[in-house]
Amino acid sequence: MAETAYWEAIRRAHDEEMANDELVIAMGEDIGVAGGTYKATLGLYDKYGEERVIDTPISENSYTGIGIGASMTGMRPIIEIMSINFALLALDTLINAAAKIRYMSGGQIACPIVMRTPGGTAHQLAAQHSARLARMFMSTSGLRVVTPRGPLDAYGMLKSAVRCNDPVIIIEHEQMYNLKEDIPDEEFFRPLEGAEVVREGSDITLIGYNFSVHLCLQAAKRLEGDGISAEVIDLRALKPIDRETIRRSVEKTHHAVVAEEDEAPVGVGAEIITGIIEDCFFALDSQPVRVHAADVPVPYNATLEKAAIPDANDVYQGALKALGKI
Amino acid sequence: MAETAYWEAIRRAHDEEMANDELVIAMGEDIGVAGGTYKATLGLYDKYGEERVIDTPISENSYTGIGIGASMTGMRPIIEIMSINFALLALDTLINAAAKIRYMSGGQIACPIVMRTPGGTAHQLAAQHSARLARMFMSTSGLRVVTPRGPLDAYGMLKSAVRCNDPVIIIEHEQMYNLKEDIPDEEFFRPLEGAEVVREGSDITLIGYNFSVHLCLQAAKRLEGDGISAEVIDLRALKPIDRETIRRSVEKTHHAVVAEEDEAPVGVGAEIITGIIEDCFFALDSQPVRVHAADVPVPYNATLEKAAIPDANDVYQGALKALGKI
Amino acid sequence: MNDADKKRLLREMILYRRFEDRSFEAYMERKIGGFLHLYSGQEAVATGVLEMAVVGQGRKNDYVITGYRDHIHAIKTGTDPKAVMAELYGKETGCSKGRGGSMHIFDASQNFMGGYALVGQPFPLAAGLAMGAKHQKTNQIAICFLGDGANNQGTFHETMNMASIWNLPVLFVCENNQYAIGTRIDRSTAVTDQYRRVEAYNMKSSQHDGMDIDIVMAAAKDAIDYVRKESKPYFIEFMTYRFRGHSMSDAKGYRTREEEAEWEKRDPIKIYSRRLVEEGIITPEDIKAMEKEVDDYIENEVIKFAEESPEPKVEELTRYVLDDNPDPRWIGPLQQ
Amino acid sequence: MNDADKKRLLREMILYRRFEDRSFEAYMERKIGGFLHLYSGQEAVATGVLEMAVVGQGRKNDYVITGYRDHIHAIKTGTDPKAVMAELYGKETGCSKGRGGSMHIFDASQNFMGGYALVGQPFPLAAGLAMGAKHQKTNQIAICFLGDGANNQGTFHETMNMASIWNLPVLFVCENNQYAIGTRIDRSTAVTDQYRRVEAYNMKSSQHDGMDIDIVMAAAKDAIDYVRKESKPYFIEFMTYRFRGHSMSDAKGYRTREEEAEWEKRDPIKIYSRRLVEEGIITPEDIKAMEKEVDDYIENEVIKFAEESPEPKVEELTRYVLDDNPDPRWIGPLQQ
Ligand SMILES: Cc1ncc(C[n+]2csc(CCOP(=O)(O)OP(=O)(O)O)c2C)c(N)n1
Ligand SMILES: Cc1ncc(C[n+]2csc(CCOP(=O)(O)OP(=O)(O)O)c2C)c(N)n1
Ligand SMILES: [Mg+2]
Ligand SMILES: [Mg+2]
Repeated sequence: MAETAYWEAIRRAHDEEMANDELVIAMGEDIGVAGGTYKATLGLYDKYGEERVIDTPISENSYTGIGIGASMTGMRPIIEIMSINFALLALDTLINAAAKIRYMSGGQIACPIVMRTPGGTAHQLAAQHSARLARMFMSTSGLRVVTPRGPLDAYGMLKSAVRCNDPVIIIEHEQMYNLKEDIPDEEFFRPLEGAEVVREGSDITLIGYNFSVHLCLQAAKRLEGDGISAEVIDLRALKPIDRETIRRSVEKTHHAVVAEEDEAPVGVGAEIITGIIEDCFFALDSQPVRVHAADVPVPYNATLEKAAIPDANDVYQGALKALGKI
Repeated sequence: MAETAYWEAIRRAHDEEMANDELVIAMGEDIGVAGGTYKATLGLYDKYGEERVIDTPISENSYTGIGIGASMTGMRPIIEIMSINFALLALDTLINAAAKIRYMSGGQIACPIVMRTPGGTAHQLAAQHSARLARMFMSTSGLRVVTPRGPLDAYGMLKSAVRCNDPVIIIEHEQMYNLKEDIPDEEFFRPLEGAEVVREGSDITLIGYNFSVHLCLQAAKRLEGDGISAEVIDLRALKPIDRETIRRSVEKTHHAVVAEEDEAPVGVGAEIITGIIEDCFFALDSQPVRVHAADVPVPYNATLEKAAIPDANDVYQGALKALGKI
Repeated sequence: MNDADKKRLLREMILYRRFEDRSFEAYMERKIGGFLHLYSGQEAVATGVLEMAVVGQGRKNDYVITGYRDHIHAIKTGTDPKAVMAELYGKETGCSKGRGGSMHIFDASQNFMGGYALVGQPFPLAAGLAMGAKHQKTNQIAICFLGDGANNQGTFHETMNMASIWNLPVLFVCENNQYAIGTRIDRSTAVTDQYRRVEAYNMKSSQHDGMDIDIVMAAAKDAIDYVRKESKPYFIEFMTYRFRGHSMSDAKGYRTREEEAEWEKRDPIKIYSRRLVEEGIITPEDIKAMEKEVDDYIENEVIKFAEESPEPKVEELTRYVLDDNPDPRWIGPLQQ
Repeated sequence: MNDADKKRLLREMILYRRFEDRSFEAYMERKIGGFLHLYSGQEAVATGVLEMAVVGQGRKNDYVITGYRDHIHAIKTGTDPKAVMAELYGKETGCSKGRGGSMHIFDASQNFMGGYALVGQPFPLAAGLAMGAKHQKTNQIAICFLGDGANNQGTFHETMNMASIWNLPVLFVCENNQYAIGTRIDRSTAVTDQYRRVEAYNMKSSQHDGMDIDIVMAAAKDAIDYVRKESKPYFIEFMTYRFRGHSMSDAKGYRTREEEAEWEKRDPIKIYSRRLVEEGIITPEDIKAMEKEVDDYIENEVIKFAEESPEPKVEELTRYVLDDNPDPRWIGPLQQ
């Protein structure tokens, strides 16, 4: 076991997978000589050379497309998009091509790419650098979407994603790269499906993913002080969603809160709540609550930004609301 | 009053708005000399000239961006994207620029563009030509999204969209262009906000938008035969959603079905159901039902395509399910 | 190239023309749905270029990829015409199992990596195929066929640049038929000679007559040799013309009958037929017989196969979305 | 250009340098958040080009648009430095009311149409501004400043083509500082002379030294005259260098200290100072005094204003998302 930062975990997964399989390559802007904006590929350019750790021009749509084309020949490209905001430029190739090629070809051709990108707000990055956008990927058939909440999953899910035969989108978070956790020294894998109960509880279920899991955990702690036992679920995978784990929890607690960092309309919260309604409507003692961002482009000003984006207190308040305490 | 096809209604709105205001221009692939794939601009090239009815190269991201830039100087561009599938190429400029410029500039600069595009499945257009994607726009702050269900709205909403100071996305449908309706000969406008009760009923609320409204109406007719009185709501606007009209109806009928042509995850159905849960949970006598497409890229084969996409019978079955009759 | 090969090439082009004509009829009979884009008039390009490539040898083939006008490219690469027609019919025996249709012909067994409906989308995919081949040192190249209109898409620029800096073995074949649907090239494009546009990427390029298959083959041979030996991209432009509308519902109001007549004089099949007759390799009667044989083949084998093949099973609607048989170690579900 | 103007230009560049240095300090004091990209080293480009354009005259100005490295372009276009600094501080008095921040400086009152964070996004917006001006026959042009790395984005290609075929009056100014964050231009770009890349669009272009403001002004004058008179696009490239890192968290490990030293010798402020001293227009002591005056101005007016300005009100969080005061005839709601 060694204490490992989120970025180090990703870097280790890259390194091991590249050592393990010649067909694994990494591509992205400034990932080579510079080692990556978040150091996810630090030192790998020197170790594996410029043909395997590829600095790309600022051409998101096409370098992603090149990765997809390479994957069709059996390569395993790990494609970094420096910020999920820039991924909008690559949606055609990701959604119209990578997600559909297996189906359109009647199962003949796979696109085993991994696309890694940080979503989320950080400190005042403003409207064009604060997108979250998980919703856009999780609504696309033919993709897998995962959101590692910490180093364990960041490492173990990236390794699984590289080996999986489907296109996998890994959504990281600007505020998590320095988050630390003990992870085993031996190689391990973490699956790309399945939610995880990260805290057991009996009074209410708090559901998060990516960074919002941490908000749920903080809220759970505070609720504990109030004598309320909150169960916290990390969705881990947004496509497919593990509805079974949610159902089991809600049938136990009868109350649910979903926390998403994104604006509400047509988001993760809506999908989770609708799933709960579909799966265990009659187990509910109160209406499920979604905690979400304000419906605005993210403002630069720190005070406005804070007001726009949910924090642990908002999750806490959401829980009280679900429990009828406010 | 004159019977008018959907495409003719759009064409008339273009014509009147261009005649009314020099600043209105139209842009898109094959909209000029060829008059538009769906004839939405037929004859206008000859009438207004190539500087106002602009045939663009196949460069979706940038011709949309050029329209946005022009709108920042006060122009009123109506931008056609030939199929919503291609709009993925223009999402950066639509979502990262047009939707955010007013906010980022502190309200100084508006982007009064209209972007018109057909979404939806038609007859065997297959995976890369059958996207629906309304969800991607309606989750973006700073945009308006509308879905005219027939000639009346197609005409009246396009005219309103041209005059509105916000970026407006108009989602049409490949299968609606030949749909006919009597519309007034005098100029009129239809607002960009507000759902519409298109059929009154008392037992259940069927909610649709765009083409799925027609499925709801057909299902309502069939339900009538069963002695069930269905109210049908056309959402008309997907951003913002008129939750009030939905609430009023559900408080009356106590049962709800939402019909969307798209795959379920993180879609219109999820948002509507979650809104119902948030607004009138205790008015519900049963869990709301969403009727939606299978979670697959759209298959070419006609039988598979039919199986993948919901039809009026699926809405009918959904209603029976909501009413506990099956 | 010996006489037998020349006759074979002529027969191929006749077959391709007939294949498309017959698809048209089937479309009119509503046996085929969706959009249907026919290749008639441009046969010399795909036939001539791919004649010079490694095709028909299964997974050893060069990689081939194109747009929605893809039937003939697939057949020349090695896909059975029956499987292509069955695909147009949406049948389970179709080369894409009926899931893709006309615009999405795929045949992995022949390295035909697909037809794509998004204009410009194949550029980067092609460069990626070349990257995969290069990385795996297979000596394959990638060949990407696209239209003149596609070159205005941002992916053109982005991909040409990367193919150049990374020395990817990819041949871009521009089939310049001078129209993108109803828009004539000079109305959409600042520099209409497409081969000149890649000067901005330090890439070799050239322009040739695309109606004369001998010219196409000579030019393609040089280009393919260069790409394969130097491991560098090359952009080759062929001037050609589509004899039919863009797709089925096209009245061709955007071009003059005179222009069409001019180009029809340069029909690649007529040019090549005339040459082979002049060279004494074949007689007009032989050609008639060849046409008849092709007609019979299309009707009695290709169409028959498509007609009689089974539909996909509705129970398999959601198959092929993701890996059918994934390794649970990577996929899960997570054991709590 | 008379002596007073020359002195004014020198003062402007000194002010711009000091503005950026002072922003850096404020960033270190955490008064400024987000990303901060400084312009130091490149001053001669924006100053020289915009000196030749119509600026400082409010809504009559030419339209100016750029990327995230945008403070100086805004100021030279006519925005009050105080409003720019207040924007960096996120204050309500900021030119974007604190909503935009460093990367999104806007000033509609001076036709400064914004800084954008998406690399390449301003290309089409600029062409659209030019289209708007042309359509409204205002005799304005649009000027778009972007980096060398941005030229690899698909929007470059798409926009150059359309600007050319539609004869849009837009000047593209490429500030070639040879790096895109940590990637040196020759590692990302097949043709490193950027002005050569627009040959593929039948567009005029040229390349110049971007460290000598006199050279910049001479070249910009010709280009702007051409764009305005001919109503055609022009692409002008200036060779320059950024003296600082890409943004705040940049250790500059990707370039050598020798290279940096070489370019620092060509500091545009030093070059121009030396020239004005040699020409006898100014003395080194005058320059010292000028620097002092600028420092005082920045500290006592600009920073003071930013520090003392109020924050936006939280109640106004959702203002400016859509039109504040829409006409109910178009917007609704629908009356049932
Ligand atoms: C991204 C995208 N934009 C627009 C279209 C619609 N479209 C289909 S084919 C076509 C014209 C393409 O012209 P060209 O590349 O010259 O090929 P050709 O049809 O002449 O073979 C257009 C605009 C599309 N399919 N994809
Ligand atoms: C679409 C997009 N991709 C990537 C980035 C990240 N990024 C920000 S600046 C930059 C480099 C741009 O270089 P250049 O155009 O030369 O401008 P310079 O910073 O040198 O002024 C990159 C890659 C971005 N902001 N937007
Ligand atoms: Mg063409
Ligand atoms: Mg640069």
